[in-house]
Parts: sequence; C-alpha cells; structure tokens
Amino acid sequence: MFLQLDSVTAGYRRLDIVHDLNFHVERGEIVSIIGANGAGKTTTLRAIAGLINTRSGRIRLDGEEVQNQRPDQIVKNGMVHVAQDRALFGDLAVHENLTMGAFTQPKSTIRESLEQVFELFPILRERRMQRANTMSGGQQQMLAIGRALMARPTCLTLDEPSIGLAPNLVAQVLEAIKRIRDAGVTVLIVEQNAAQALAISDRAYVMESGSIVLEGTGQELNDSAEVRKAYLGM
Amino acid sequence: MSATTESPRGTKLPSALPQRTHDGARRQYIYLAVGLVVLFFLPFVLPESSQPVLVRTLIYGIMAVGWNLMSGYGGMFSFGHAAFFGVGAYTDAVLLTNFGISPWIAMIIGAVFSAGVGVLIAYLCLRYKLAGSYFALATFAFAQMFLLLAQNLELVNRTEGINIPLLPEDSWAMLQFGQDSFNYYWIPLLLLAAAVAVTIAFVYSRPGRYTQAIRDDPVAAESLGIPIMKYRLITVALSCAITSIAGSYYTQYYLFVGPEQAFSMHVSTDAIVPAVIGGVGTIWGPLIGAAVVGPLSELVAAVVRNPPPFLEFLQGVSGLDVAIYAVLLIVIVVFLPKGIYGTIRERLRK
Amino acid sequence: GGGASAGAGDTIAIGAVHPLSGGLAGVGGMMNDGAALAVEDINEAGGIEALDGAQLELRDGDSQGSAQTGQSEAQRLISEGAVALVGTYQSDVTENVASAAERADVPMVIDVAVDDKIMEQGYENIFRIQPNASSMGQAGAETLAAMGETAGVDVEKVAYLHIEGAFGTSVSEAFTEEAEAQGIEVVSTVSYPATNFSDATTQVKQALSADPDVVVVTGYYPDNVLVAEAVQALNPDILGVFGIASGAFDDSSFPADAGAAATNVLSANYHYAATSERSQDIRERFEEKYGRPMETAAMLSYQAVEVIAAGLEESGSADPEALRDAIANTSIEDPLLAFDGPIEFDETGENKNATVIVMQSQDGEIEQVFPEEFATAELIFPARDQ
Amino acid sequence: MTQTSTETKEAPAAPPRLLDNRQLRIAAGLVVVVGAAVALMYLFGGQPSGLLTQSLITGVLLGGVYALVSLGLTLIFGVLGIVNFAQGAMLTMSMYIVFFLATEWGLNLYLAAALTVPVMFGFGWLVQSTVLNRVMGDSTHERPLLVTLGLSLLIINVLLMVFGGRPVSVASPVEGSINVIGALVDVPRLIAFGGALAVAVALTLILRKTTLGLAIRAVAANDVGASLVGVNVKRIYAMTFGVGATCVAVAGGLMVSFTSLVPSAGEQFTTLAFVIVVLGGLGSIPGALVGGLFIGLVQTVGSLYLPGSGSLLLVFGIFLLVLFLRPQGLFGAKS
Amino acid sequence: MSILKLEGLSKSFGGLRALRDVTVEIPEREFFGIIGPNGAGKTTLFSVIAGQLGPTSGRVVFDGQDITGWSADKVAGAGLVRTFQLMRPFESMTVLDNVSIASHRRFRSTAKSRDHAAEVIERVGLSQYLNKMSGTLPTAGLKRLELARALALEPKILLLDEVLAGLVPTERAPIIDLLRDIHRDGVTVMFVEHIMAAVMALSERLLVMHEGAELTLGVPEDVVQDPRVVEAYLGEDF
Ligand SMILES: Nc1ncnc2c1ncn2[C@@H]1O[C@H](COP(=O)(O)OP(=O)(O)OP(=O)(O)O)[C@@H](O)[C@H]1O
Ligand SMILES: Nc1ncnc2c1ncn2[C@@H]1O[C@H](COP(=O)(O)OP(=O)(O)OP(=O)(O)O)[C@@H](O)[C@H]1O
Ligand SMILES: [Mg+2]
Ligand SMILES: [Mg+2]
Repeated sequence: MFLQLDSVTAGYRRLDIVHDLNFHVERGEIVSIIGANGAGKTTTLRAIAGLINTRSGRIRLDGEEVQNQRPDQIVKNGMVHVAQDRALFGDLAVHENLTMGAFTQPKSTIRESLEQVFELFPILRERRMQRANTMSGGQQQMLAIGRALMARPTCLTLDEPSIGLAPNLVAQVLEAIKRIRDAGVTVLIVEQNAAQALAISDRAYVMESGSIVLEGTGQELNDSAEVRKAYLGM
Repeated sequence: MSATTESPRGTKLPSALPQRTHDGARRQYIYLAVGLVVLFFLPFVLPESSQPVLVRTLIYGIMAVGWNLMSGYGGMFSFGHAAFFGVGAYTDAVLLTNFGISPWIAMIIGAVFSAGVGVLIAYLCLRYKLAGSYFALATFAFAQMFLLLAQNLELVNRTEGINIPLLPEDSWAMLQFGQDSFNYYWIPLLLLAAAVAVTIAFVYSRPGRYTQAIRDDPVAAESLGIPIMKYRLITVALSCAITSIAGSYYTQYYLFVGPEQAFSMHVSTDAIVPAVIGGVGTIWGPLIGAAVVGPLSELVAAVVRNPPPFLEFLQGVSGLDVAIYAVLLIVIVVFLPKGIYGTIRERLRK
Repeated sequence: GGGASAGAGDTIAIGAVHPLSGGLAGVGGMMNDGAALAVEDINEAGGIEALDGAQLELRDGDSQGSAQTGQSEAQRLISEGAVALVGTYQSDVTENVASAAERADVPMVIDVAVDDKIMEQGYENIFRIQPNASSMGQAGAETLAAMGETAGVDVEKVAYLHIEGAFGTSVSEAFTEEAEAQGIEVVSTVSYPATNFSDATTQVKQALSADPDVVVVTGYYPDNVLVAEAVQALNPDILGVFGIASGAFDDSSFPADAGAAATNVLSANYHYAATSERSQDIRERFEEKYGRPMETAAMLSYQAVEVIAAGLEESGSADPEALRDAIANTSIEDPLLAFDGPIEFDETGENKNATVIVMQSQDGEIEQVFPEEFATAELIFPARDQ
Repeated sequence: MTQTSTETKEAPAAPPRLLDNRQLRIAAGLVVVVGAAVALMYLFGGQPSGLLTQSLITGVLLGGVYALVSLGLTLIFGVLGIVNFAQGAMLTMSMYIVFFLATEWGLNLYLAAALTVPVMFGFGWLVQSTVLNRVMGDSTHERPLLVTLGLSLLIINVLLMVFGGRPVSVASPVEGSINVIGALVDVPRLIAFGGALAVAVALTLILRKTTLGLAIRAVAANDVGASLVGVNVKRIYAMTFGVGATCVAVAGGLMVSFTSLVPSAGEQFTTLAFVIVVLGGLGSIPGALVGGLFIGLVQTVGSLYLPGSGSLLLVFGIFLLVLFLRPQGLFGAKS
Repeated sequence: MSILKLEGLSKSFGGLRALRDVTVEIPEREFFGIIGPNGAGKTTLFSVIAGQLGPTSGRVVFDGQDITGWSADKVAGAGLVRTFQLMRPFESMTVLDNVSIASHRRFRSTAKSRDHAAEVIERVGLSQYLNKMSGTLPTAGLKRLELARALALEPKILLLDEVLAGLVPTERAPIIDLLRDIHRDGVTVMFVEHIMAAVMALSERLLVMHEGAELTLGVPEDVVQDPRVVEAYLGEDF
C-alpha cells in the first residue's frame, strides 16, 4: 500500500471534521473521493498534505509515517498537493511559478519538466510572462496543476482540479491526470464532477459527514444506484 | 418592479426572529452603565497617589476606543493617530490661551476639526487606493508631518509648546481644579463612557454594519450597493473626533502640550497598544487593554523601585522597569492572539 | 497636597524626577546618583539639625523622558509625602513637573532645564540654580569678547550654528543681541534639526561661507560632536570653535569621542567649580562610588538637594510652605558650581548669580580656562593653528 | 520579488536579471530628474556652488548610510510583511557589539564588525523562530508590529543596563577625509557608502541566484504555496529575519566610527528607513538603495533652503506624493 | 423592451484585450447564458457591467440609462446586482447579518430589513445556518449566501458568475430550481456557467465568448451544434 490512512481524525480549532478515517491508495492507482459539499474531503487532503495537523491516527506514505510532518517534508517525500484555492504565487509570473514548483528538484531537470507541463497546457507557454493572479480562473487551475507536476511527484493529491474549467478542458485535465498516472504517479483526487472522475478512477471512496461510507472500483460506484442518486444527480 | 417581496415562499416570520441587534446593543449599554457606576467609586478605595495613573489609563482608553473604531471596525489600520490626538490637544491649547475659550467648547471644536483633518487624510489615502501597510504608513507620515509642522509653526509656539495658565481657583467652565480633585478622574471617565456609548451605537447601527462589511470585503460590499468611501469616511470622522477629545483632555490635565506630547510616534502607539492587547474590533477590548497597559509600567516600576527581598539586586538598575514592561508586552501579544477580551470571548463561545 | 511635617528623628522625603530610562537615561541616572550622594552626605553629617537630625530620604521618579510620565511621577512623589522636588533635565518635562509642584504648593528646585519660559509662568514654588538659555547666550557673548581682549585677539565676526528649537534659538538670539553691544557681528546663523541629524558637514560649510573668525555652537551631545568633527574635516581658517551651553564640549566623553576634532574646543557653560575643594572631593567620591565621572548635571542635582536641605535648616520645618519661603530667602555660600557669587533666588525663582565660565578641551581633558579665578589651565586662544 | 511585469503574450520570455529593463528605466528617469534639479540649483539656486557641491556629496554619503539601514528592513517588510520597529534598536545593538569587541577584546574595528555579522544573524534567526513566528499567520499586522515595538524597547533598555547611557565611541582605523572637486569626503563615510553598495549587490545576488533567494521570493509571494512546493516556510522566515539583521550588523559596523553611541542612537533611523523602504518599493533591494540616496540628497540639499527640520518636512512631503502617485514604490511591482 | 444594452464594450489590461467590442441587447425577463473557454472574458464582462472595472471603450445602458462609469455601489443600487465566482462572504458576520446588510438598502428599519433578510435566507434554503458565522459555511452554503445577498437587494437584473461551480450534482438541482423561481418572479438573469447541463436547461439565449469577443449568439440547441463552439469550448466528447 502506497498511501494509507489509519483512523485519522482531523479538523480545525476544536472542531473535528473528519473522524476515524481509513482508506488507502495503491501505487500507480487513481483513487477518487466523492461526497457532498462539506463532507470533509478538502480537510482530508489538507491533513495528508501536512497543512493541518491530525488529532489522532496514522498516515503512511510508502511505509513511512508522515502524519504531522510539515508540508515541505511531505513534498520532499514525493507527495504533492494541489489546493482547492490553488495557492499560486500571485505576484510572480507564470514561468516563475512553474520554476518554483521544481524547488525540491535538481536544476538540470527544470527545462525538461517545463516542456512537459507546457505540452499538457499550451496556454501556459503562451502566458509565461503574465502574472499569475491576472489569469482567469481556469488558467490558474492549469497553472496550479502544472506547478505541482514540476516537483515530479510520486503521488499527487488534487482538490477539485476541474472546478471552473470549460468542458473541453475538464476532459483534457482528466485525460492529463490519466497520463500522469500512466507515467507512474499515484493520484488521489477529490472531485465534484463525480461521473467523470469515476470514469478515470481505478477505485473510489464515498465520503459523508467526515467518514468513508462506501468504496469500490470506479465502475462499481458509477453503476451503484445509491451513488447515482446521491452524487451523480441521476 | 421586482417581485420578490410577493414571492410565494416569502412567508412572514414575525416572532421567529430574535431582535438581536437591539438586544445586543441594550445589553452592552447595561454593561456600560454597571461598569461606569463601579468605576465611579474607584478613587475612594485607591490611594491618592494612584490618581495620575488612573487618569492616564482613562486617556489611553479614550484614544484606544477611537483608534479601534477606525482600525478595528473599519479595517483601516491607522499608524498615525497622534495626528488626531494632537489636533485636539493643540486646538484646546490655542483656543484657550489665545482667545480664552472654555475647554469644553474647545473640545467640541477640536473634535470637529480633527474629524475634518482625518476625513481629508483618509480621503486622500483611500482615493489613491492605499490599503494595509501602505495605509498605515501614509497615516504615519501625516502624523510625522504634523509633528514637524508644529515644531515650525509660530501659532503653536514651535518646539516650546503651550502652557495652560494656572487659575487661582477651581472652575468647571475652565475645567481646572485642585491637583488631586476627583473631578480630574470623573470627567475623563464620563468622556470614556460616552465614547464607548458612541461605539456601541455605531457598531449596531446601519452605518456601523456597513463599515464592518466593508472591512470584511470592500468589493463585495460595493457590489451590494454600499458606497464604501462614504461609510469609511464616516467611521474615520468618528474615530478622529473621539481621539481628539482625549487630546483636549490631555492638555487640560497636564496643562502643557508640546509637539512631542501631541504628535510623536509614541502617541500613536499609545492608542494602538491598549486596543491590540485588549482585542481589536471589540467593544470592550480597548478598555480592558487600557486597564492593563495603563498601570502596567507603573506597577513594574514600583516593583523595581522597592523590590521584595529576593529581588533586591534589581533595585536601582536603570532601564530594568521598561525592559520588564517590554517583555510583558511581548508575552501578552504572543500568548493572547486575539487580545485579552477577544481570547476570553472566544473561549466562552465554545 | 504636600507632606506632613516631620518630627524628631523622622525621615524627610525629597522627590527626584529624572529620565531614568529611555534615550536620556545615561544623564538622568547620573543626576539621580548625584542627588542620592547629596542625601547620603547630609545624613552622614547628622541630618537636618534644625529638625533634630532628621534624616533625608531620596525617592526616585522616572520620567522616561516623557512629559506626562514626568508629571504623574511628580504627583505620585508628592502624594507619597515628598516635601520638595528636584529635576528634571528636559525643559518640556520640567514644565509639566513644575505645574504639578506649583498646584500642590510643593517647592521644586530645578537642577537642569534651560528654557526661559519655565520661570515665566509666575510660579511661586519653582527655583532654578543654573542660568537660563538667554542669560547663557548673553554671558557667552560677554565672555567671548572678554576672552578675546585678554588674549589680545580680535574677534569681529562669528558664525552661529545651533540646534532647532526654543533652547538653541533663545541662546543664539540672546548672544546675537549682546554680541552687537560688544562689537561682534554675527555674520551667519544656521540651525539644524534636532532629529535625524547625522552629518553636519553641509551646515558647517554653510556657516563658514560667511568667513567668520569664530564658530559658535549651541546644541546637545551627539549633534555637537558632529559639528566639531565637520569643522575639523573642513579645516577652516578660524580662531576656534566656541560652544555656548553645548551639551558636548565640556563633557568628559567629548575628547575621546571626537578625537582630534576636540582639540582646544572652547565651551562657555555653567560648570562645576573644578577649583573648589569641596566639589573636587564630591567628584572623587562620586566616581569611586558609581564608577563614572560626575558631570556638571549631576553636580547640579547634588547642589539642588543642598538647597533644599538649607531651606529645611532655615525653616526648621518640613512643611512645604515654610520650606518654600526659606528657599526663596536662602543664600548658599561656596556653591559647587562656578558662579559669580552665592546661590540666591530672585523673585521669579532664578538664581541671581548663575553664570557661565569657559572650558577648553586640552590633551584629552576638559580644563577650566576662563575667567582667571576658575582657571585650572591656561587658555589657548586662538584655539586653532592659523 | 519585484521583477514581474504584466506584459502580454507577445512579450518574449526573458530570463530574470538583476535589474530588469523597467527598473533601469525608472532609475534612469530618476537620475535625469535629480540631475536636472541639481543643474537648475547650480544655475539659479542662489547658493555658492562650493556649498552646493558639498551638500550634494554629503547628501549622497548620508544616503548611503540610510540605504544601509533600510536594506534589511525592506527585506523583512517585503517577505514577512512585518514592519520591524526594532530595526533601529538592532542597529544600536550591533554597534554596541562592535564597541564591545573593539574595546574589550582590542579587535580592529572592521574585524569586530565582521564578527558582529554572524552574531546578529543568529539573533535575528532566534527572534523570528522563537517569537515572531508565533504571531504571523493571521493576515493582520498589528501583532508583529507590537512585538517588534516591545523588542525595540527591550533591546534599548538592556543595552542601557549593560553599557550605561553615557556616550561611548570607537575610533576608526582609517581617519580623515579626501577632497573631491572642492568638496570634502569623509573616509569612514565613504567606506560605509561602499558597504551599502556591496550589501545591495550581495542581497540581490542572494535573492536572484541562490536557492535560498528563490525560496524567500516564493514565501513572499504565497506562503502556503511555498510550503506546497517544498519550502520550509518557518525556516525561511527565520532566515529572512536573520539576513535582515545581518544587514543591520554591517550597517552598525560601518557607522559606529562616526556615531556617538548611546542606547537610543539607532532610533532616529527607524522612521526614515520606513520612508525609504516604501519609496523604493516594499521588498525591492535597488529601491532601498536608490530611495536611501534620494532621501539623503533631499534632506541635505533641502537644508540649504529650509533651515532646521524644514528639509524633513520636504522628505515626508515627497514620501506622500510618491505614495499617492505610485503606491507600489519606485521599484515595486504593481499589484 | 431591452433592459440591458451593451454597445461595443472593450476592455484592455495593458496589452491584453480581455473584451473586444461586445455588443448585446438583453430583453427584460430573459434568462441569458454565457459560456466560453477559460479566460474568454466572461468575468471581465460582468465586472465592467457592474462597475467594478471601467471599460476601455463602449457603453452600458441599463433600463434606458447610460450607466457607463458608474461606481459599483450606484449600479447595484439601481437594481443591477452581481455575484462573484470566488465567494466573498463578510466573514466576521452571521449569515443573517450578511444578508441584512444588503436588505438594509431597501428597508431603513433594522427590524424590517432583518425580516426581509430572513425571508430571503429561507428562500435560498439557508435557514438552518441563520445565526452561524458565514466563514464556517460549506461551499454550497456560501454559494447560496452569495445568492441570498444579491436577492435581498431585489434586483431587476442578476449577474451570476458560476454559482454552480464546486457543487455536486445533487446540490445543483435545488439551486437550479431556485434560479428558475427567481426568474419566474420577473428578474432578468445573466449567468456564466461551465456546467453544460445547467446551461442547456436554463438559458433562453446563449452567448459564446472567445478571446474577449462574441463567437456566436443564439438559442442553446443551435449554439452547441456550432462546430466553432465545439472546437473552442465543448470538445469532441460532448
Ligand atoms: N478553516 C476552517 N475553520 C473551521 N471550519 C472549517 C474550516 N474550513 C472548513 N471548515 C468546515 O469543515 C467542513 C468540511 O469542509 P471541507 O472543506 O473539508 O469539505 P469538502 O468536502 O471539501 O466540501 P466542498 O465540496 O465544499 O469543498 C465544512 O463544514 C466547513 O465549514
Ligand atoms: N486585472 C487583470 N490584469 C491583467 N489581465 C487580466 C486581469 N483580469 C483578467 N485578465 C485577463 O483577462 C482575460 C479574461 O479573464 P476573465 O477572468 O474575464 O475570464 P473568464 O472568461 O471569466 O474565465 P474563467 O471561465 O476561467 O473564469 C484572461 O486572459 C485574464 O488573464
Ligand atoms: Mg473542498
Ligand atoms: Mg470567470
């Protein structure tokens, strides 16, 4: 098991948002977490990324316990997070954001990584001198994913990567995620676009009020009547 | 015309809704009245020598309440409140010494004048879209300019400052009493209470709510039809007027004002420190902060002056009292993130 | 307000308000020590005889350099029973403390504070030992003329450099007026700011551009050191640098601090009487006790306590009102400062015989050089190689 | 932190340089404006030209001192968003350390100054990592401000307790002055001026060319973002404050020989350093340098026409003007 | 009669032309959709109409009145209200206070404005959060709050910027119903949305923007057939 959560509890201030969470991601899988708004999906990813501390439980990455490590240590362990609010370097240019993404990487790899990102999102090449916070919502999303890829992660966690994207881009981004996985990266995504997310996922979990209530392969969940009704709006 | 008012779902909710605004305000007024009554009798129980400290604490309190309106509720961090304090202090001194105008009237004139100055400064800053640190530094620069102006203006006696002549006997009209008259305590106490009452009224009023909305998100507020400049300037005017009253009273109590006393950077920090220590953007924070900060340096100094036996070695080391005060200041700021009142309130809410 | 009268064997409290912390803490602390030493000496010599040997007690107040703190400290000391106050070094703080003392009818003896205005308020209870700003300006001009005469040097034109503000302006104005009467022309007057002043070259060059014989300087310590250094660097053809009420030129740190620039710099100022044995003895004991030299300011604090003690002896009562009257009528022979005569106060409370003498920085020491009666070393004038 | 521009997609991708074109343009513009003003003053200023020359040179040298003090401040302000009130006190502190090393250990002044650098770096690091890191985070600036205010009081009074309040001094191994076109140039001040340039270049190189610099710029732009690309944000905060303190150490070492050292000696620089930092643009190294020189010039040349503190009034007037017309500062990036 | 007329609106940021000569007329009570690739200028268009940004050239005519260059608060006061793509609650306030800030403009009396606010909150389905701090609302709640505040102003025309983004399908449905309801009450609605199911279900006419300009405008069924739209926006899978 590549990424594993053992009865993790986390939250803000005195409020627990997720309770006693158990799930895992195998190496080279795409796993998605779906669930209603406010279920605690973002909280889960933030805890994994080290942005908030867990209150109890264990998070293991490739066998090593990483709960309560600092975010930068987690990045160095190969797990990179794309936040829901993107956390871009707003005043810096696109290319600088990307270069910064490779902070933990040897300088020699930057050019190659840049090319790969530009290939995935050509608009970033076009706008590489533009300041990040003047890009449109969708453009910023692409930049955030691009920046994460610059760190050459072994495991990528994405919080609603398709939010605000044009339909053709949603397809593109999800396609890109598949390709990223195919290149050997393990992917954990949280998505509202449940149908499309399930379509590319190897496995998926359904989260409700801070706990996992269902799990299965992407296909299984997609076919489950319960899920279709509750999360796919069908 | 829009039709939402006749929306089919728009059922009336007559008593369902607690009238929190009025209740809230009323409760605050009651606290204020109770506090006022208790504090009124303080001089009877404290030794005479504590009066200067009490008065200074009250002056800090008024300044901090004023500062808090603009910076805490209005979100416009002023780092130059000395400008408004000083305008009040000098207006009082100049009107009294040159024209024999009663300090009470001078206080009002000073407040209006100071509000005008504040509005002008804030208008300039906001017009040019200064926010955050830039706004703070601009107000700071204005205060510094006022300091330099006062030092160079004949009207205010340049660096010499202005003395308020001593009167042979007590006079309510001229606001002068025997040195240890309790009036010197009760008057600022009432002024402070009035300032707090104004704050309560403002915070729960429509302009006050607009101001807080603008602080939280000016863009959203504007898009909801709130003229942000107007309400920001109203807040600034109130804030400056209150601060100015502290300045006027300062002149009356100390009977002397010079450029440093009126406009130095320390005056600005004197307004900020109590508010931050007590809790920014709360009604009671600045008061609690002033009650802590006002006597703090005195207490420390007293301890250092006559230390208990085990601290004997501290006696007479110059600078020690301020050093200890500084450490306490830092400790409070570090360990009480929302100020004393803000932190307590947060705990209680849970 | 005011303290209760003291009976036999009681202690009598004197309040001292000085800047014990903040930027002026150095000098403030030293002054406080000066006052403390005086109290100690008096107590050792048997206390106040007229009050059955009552002992004195010094209560410190820290003005922190701020007027309002100064005032509240004064009020505290008074309400804790101080029968008289000593202080405060800064003019604006003194204004506030004086008004507090006046209102409480407690006498105050100003040790250091130069502003003329303090005594112009018509206060009854306030006394000052040192000369005020304008009298120093005037005496400075007289002395400069007399000194030139004695040394046989013609001083015709002077340039005046002074710190901005009441102190600098009133000294310089009084000087200019008296200088004219003495036949000396002030050819240029340059003021410099009291804050953010860290290089005096431009101002000195500006003053020198009128080609004066002497550069006259009034200001505080750091700025006057800068002026001396700038004069040294510009190396003009002048007779010398002459401070009046300078905060630096007769300070014992000055020769080391300014190095070569201090050589033969003259300073007209009130000063402890280096020729008086009593004052020499006090200075020696002070240095032994506190590990630093006793500057004039501290001597004034010492003197101020003595004035109060003399008042207590005379009135035989610790009642502030009686004390006030006694001080107003006192006459202290053998003052510790180089004055024209005994310490006696006029009706405004100023010391009638307060005046300045001239010091000169010679070979790393501050020497008294003029007038003759106070001289500890020979005057070197012209003070610069021509 | 400041080199970004809002150029359009037509703009070619250029590698970041020490000074980009826009900054050079602004600098050139400023030189032209100041040059023209100076020329006018020579022609019609009504002051003797020797005096004017002297004031120009004094102004530039004074500006060097100002720049030196402002460099650390701009870094701390730009990256941490902290208005460091203790900057002046830290300056005094480093001067006292130099004083201590020079008098107690008998070290050469400049050697003592060099030893002060690591000490101050450590001090800055410690202050940030033990105290200031706890009050960062929430986007308000009042808490860090109060902490540095307290720190400033603390430093000054501890210095007072340790060294007393009497002025002390350290002699410079190089004394005297040289004559440049009729004006006098004080050698220790000239060295300080050189030091300011060197510090500015060194800082720029650190920010542009090193990994540390990259991390500092990332943290300045978005701290959560920086942590998500693998930057240890708290460590960078501490580093930055340490580097800011280091600048002050250099400043102290170079200035101590022409300063009468008392515990409050550095205070007067705090206010002007704020002005300079905002004038130059928050976080902009060239901005602090140019701003410092400019303010030094304005103050000194201004004093020829406005006696006493009048020239300071001019300084603040210009400050407000710049703030209104170009709030991002002369060298700041627009946002 | 048209309630909103855009005449040749252009907006440049430096050299970037975010809007190019947009000219549209929107009749009263229309449900008007806008789609387009990311960065096409949709949000910018809203900002220019609502007064957050001044246009580089062109005019905005609302209800027969030229409102070009009006400040945002004046535009809102006149009855043209927008919401934001990134939600902007007043975080220090409760949900009720958030909304009554807006209803205050209609009702001077505090009590009345609160009653009105409560009605609106009830209507958007946030009653259970009435006295909760707005900062703690989940995404769906924030979206509803954004909507409630706009509604409390009783707008004549509502500009909605991606109100459905970030909502799971089950959460979208009630909001879509709500929008229909608002429209039925007589409010003209312009909305930007990437969720095509909702776009198709709601819009009477659909504007497709591309690189700041109009690519096409028409009834949704036609528009989505347009190969240029498929190419630039929808993608082949659609
Ligand atoms: N900083 C915070 N402080 C307090 N509560 C928070 C904070 N952030 C989120 N919450 C609360 O935690 C709960 C879960 O939030 P979370 O963001 O994890 O949900 P989510 O599943 O990602 O939902 P969404 O689809 O809305 O993004 C919500 O009720 C939210 O209000
Ligand atoms: N303040 C600004 N400065 C410079 N460019 C800007 C600014 N605001 C927006 N832009 C640019 O204008 C273009 C249009 O942006 P806009 O936000 O209107 O896009 P959008 O159509 O709303 O996109 P999305 O669907 O992704 O939200 C984008 O290329 C964006 O980068
Ligand atoms: Mg989420
Ligand atoms: Mg948009």
